[in-house]
Amino acid sequence: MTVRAATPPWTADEMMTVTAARMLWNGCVCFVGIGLPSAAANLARLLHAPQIVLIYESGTIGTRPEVLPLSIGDGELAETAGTVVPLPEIFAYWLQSGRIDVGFLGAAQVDRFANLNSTVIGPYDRPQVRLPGAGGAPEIAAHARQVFVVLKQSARSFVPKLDFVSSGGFLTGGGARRLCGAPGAGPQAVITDYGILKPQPGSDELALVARYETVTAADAVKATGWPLVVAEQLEVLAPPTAAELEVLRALHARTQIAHSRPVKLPV
Amino acid sequence: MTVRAATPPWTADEMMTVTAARMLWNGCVCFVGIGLPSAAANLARLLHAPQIVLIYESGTIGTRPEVLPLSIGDGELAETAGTVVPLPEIFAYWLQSGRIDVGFLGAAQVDRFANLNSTVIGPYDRPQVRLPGAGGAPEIAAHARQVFVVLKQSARSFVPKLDFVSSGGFLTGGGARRLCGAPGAGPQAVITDYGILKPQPGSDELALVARYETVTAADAVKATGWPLVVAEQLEVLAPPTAAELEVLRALHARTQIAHSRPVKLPV
Amino acid sequence: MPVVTLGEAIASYVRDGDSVALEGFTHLIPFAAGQEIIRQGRRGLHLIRMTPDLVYDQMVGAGCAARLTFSWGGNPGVGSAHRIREAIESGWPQPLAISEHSHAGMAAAYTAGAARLPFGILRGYIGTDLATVNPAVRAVTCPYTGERLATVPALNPDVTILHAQKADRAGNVLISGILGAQKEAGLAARKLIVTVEEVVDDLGAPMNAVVLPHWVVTAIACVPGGAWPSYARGYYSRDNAFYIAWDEVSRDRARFTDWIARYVLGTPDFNGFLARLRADGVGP
Amino acid sequence: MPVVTLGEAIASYVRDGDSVALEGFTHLIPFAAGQEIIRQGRRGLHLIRMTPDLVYDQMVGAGCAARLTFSWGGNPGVGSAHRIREAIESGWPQPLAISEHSHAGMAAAYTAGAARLPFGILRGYIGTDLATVNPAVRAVTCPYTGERLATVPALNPDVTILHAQKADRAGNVLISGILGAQKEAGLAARKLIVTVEEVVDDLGAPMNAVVLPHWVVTAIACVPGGAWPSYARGYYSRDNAFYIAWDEVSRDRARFTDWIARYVLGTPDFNGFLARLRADGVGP
Repeated sequence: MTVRAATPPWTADEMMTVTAARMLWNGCVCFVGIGLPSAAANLARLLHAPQIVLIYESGTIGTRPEVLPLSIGDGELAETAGTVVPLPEIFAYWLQSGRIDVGFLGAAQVDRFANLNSTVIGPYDRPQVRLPGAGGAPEIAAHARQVFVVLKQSARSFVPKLDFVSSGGFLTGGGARRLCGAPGAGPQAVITDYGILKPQPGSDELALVARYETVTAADAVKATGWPLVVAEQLEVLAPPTAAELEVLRALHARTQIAHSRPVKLPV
Repeated sequence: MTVRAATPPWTADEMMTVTAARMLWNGCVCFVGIGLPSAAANLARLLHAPQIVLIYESGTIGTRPEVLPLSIGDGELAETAGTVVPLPEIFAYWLQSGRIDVGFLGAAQVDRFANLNSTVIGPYDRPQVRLPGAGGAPEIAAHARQVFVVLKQSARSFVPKLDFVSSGGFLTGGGARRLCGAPGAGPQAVITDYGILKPQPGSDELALVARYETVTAADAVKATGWPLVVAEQLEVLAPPTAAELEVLRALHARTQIAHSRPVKLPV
Repeated sequence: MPVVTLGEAIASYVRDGDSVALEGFTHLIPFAAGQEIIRQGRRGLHLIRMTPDLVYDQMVGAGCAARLTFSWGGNPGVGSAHRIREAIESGWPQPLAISEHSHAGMAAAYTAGAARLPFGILRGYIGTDLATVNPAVRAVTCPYTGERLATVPALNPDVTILHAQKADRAGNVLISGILGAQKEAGLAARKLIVTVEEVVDDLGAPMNAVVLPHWVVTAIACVPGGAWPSYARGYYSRDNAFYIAWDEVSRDRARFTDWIARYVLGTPDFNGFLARLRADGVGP
Repeated sequence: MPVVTLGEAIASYVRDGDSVALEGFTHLIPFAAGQEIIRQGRRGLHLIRMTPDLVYDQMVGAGCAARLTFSWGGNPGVGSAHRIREAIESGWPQPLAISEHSHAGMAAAYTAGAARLPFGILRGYIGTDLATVNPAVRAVTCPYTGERLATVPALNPDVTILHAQKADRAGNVLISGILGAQKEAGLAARKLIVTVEEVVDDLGAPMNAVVLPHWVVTAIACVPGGAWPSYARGYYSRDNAFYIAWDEVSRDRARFTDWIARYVLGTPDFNGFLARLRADGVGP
């Protein structure tokens, strides 16, 4: 017996976080970015995946933070890590070496072949909006065995053509990725506030394969900047359970308190 | 007023060690090999160069051993080091980066251009004597700002042609080294049991520039497998002082005791 | 290896037009050094840093920089680095040329720099436009497999500035915690300046800790709190509230300019900076 | 990540013809593992090690090896590795093909292997015959400076075997002291076996210590003393007397063969090996 409501008792972020967390398995080695991916990975750790291995690009391996980091290098990540290694080592020995099961990425824009833009809106030389840039994403996208993308869906973020390719997904589709020398399988799921998109065999084009029960496929198509393919068998995702929401909200609450603690320098 | 005797009250090894030690200065960064170079470098540290920086290829930086190591990686080197780094780092960040003032090498054979053989006597494929090999020497010879070679002089070790070039000195001479891309200045002194040989400007050929007062230039020429050039101004090296011998012999005595201590495993 | 004031270190070793890397990956960011460079009015710097966040937002906004080499530029967990954005988007206070990499590429470039190799290799930039817009990203062919691999030119800054927990009286430096590419950036540089929380008799470093020997360090300045609002493990934690507050301060040219004038240009040194923040009730 | 006996680990993960790296640079040399490989009669191995000293002298003399990749092979501070010498000089007990490098080249090859790059670069082998006799040493041209640099193919052993101080119950491994290329050799391998002095509840590792996480380790065996006659920092020191004595034992075929038969083949495991040495009054 599930609740159905126009405005359910959880936020879109919570729904996305819970959905992403459910896709991670116990023991999975996960290369985590800040924000929603970090929340999802730690939620999974606190729920069904206690042995998940979380790696942040700051060099913290096997970290188990009590509260979510605001930055990729918060002290909490180091203090609770199994080991902390130099940053060049993280990218060479741990990511490029093919040891990452799941790389978790966000972006400003995604296209139908799951290529990502986190660099610039408008021309690179005369940007309308200069974004922070790629950071670790290009090599996470290339080397992780699979990549999960988490991004709210809208015609402005799900675009027919990226202004800039920061991280390669399936490039031009149709197997182009396999020819380019990227070792990983690429983006295997895009988790949005409408549901889950996955690349279709052969074309590599993203299709809506699952939706939240609060939305329709038509809603998702409307929120996409290209004619979105919808799978014939469209799965309906179970809503967050009370347990999932409780653990997630407690995590955010702990985080809130920790981050608002005033810092005093030893004078 | 100096003692002159056929058999002086010190050994050839002691004379060579003291002579080599005198060539090291306070604060000099020295990449040290096992054996006589290690004894000389530590003698210098205990005498006139307390701030000498000793680096062994095992990764020990700024080490100050109480006793001489038998191996390049004795525990004593690590316990008394300023820091201990991985071996790949020693060769990449510390040697190749050009941070070494003096590299100290031995060898089985040397030729007139101070190229060294520590690999094989006879043909490489059908060796008469297979030697241990080059180890760290090829890159020490290439990258140290200058190289000191320590080797007892004889027609068998000072040869007209090496059986194998393990480490490049001045190659074919006449400035050939500068053309080959080796950043360091190469061997600037060969310290033997007859005296000191140095490369001559222009030709790069080794010439006897100093002798111990217990030998003649003719002795040194006879102990060389090629027609050894003798400098017109032939310096006579001062014999070891009582203080030098006392410190060196105490160091060897301490070392002897430490190395003969029986090892017991915790059962 | 002299222990000097931060003012002396910057005056002696940082020149207009230098390539300067202030490293520290969210941890041990040399904020005090960055502000002293602003205070001394350096111009035309080529700033190098994997994550130009607030420290370079301040330096770029204050007009110190002509070029930026970087791989991610923002306010971590908060949003944009507004001053860097405005310099790139509209050339205020002056145009900022950029050389943009991925983290893996920058790390390889520092590593090559520390090893004094002319370039680093990685299996990187695959299928991205970064390789297109940055002509420094090139390729070599593996002499064994024929595979094409990306290359980046070595980074060898004129000056690298780091903040560390401790130095001993001889000038040996201990860094512990999140290390970023600090060791590589430090060893890649022609000159290395280190600010530290304290100078001690004995580093008490574990055998395999990251220690920079005194003979690779050009100068040390003791600047307690010098990494604030970032953090120094064992001394103070990250001031997330300041990072959040900076979003407002930096969003507006005038407000930013006033902030720099009052707290950086208007104070003699880092202690003066902290004192004024505290006097205004916004200090750590 | 299972904790097993050394016998089980070798039986399960080391096969005839494998490329096997037993690393440890004078410190933490996995002697017990090398002897267990002899005991189990492995043949045709490609042995890889920067410094094939006594551990490989024993394995080569016992007939385990068909090929050796190395950069220095001797008895440190004593002289020759007589068994390796005789295999190379006169093919006893069987011919030994060699692939010879410098230390810097081997280190670059392991580093490339750990990073899963096909090759490593160094400014090395300049003016030496090593580059002539080893066809694996090649060159690339820098795409920025035009400089020619030496290359070595990545080393990715089928199995790397290390000895470490500690593992915890989850299988995380702590290595401290002289590190050699152990981390690189371990991460470059397809399978990683680690013998340890003890298994503990808590590694108590400093934050930046060298820790190999359980999920990169294939198997762990607890073998106290397993690095003897080399040493394990914090547990026992190097048995220099054994290294010196080995010169006599290994100089003569028959004497070596008797030694292997009595102490290795004639004992069920490493504890048996130590017990017999002690019974004969030559044990540690």
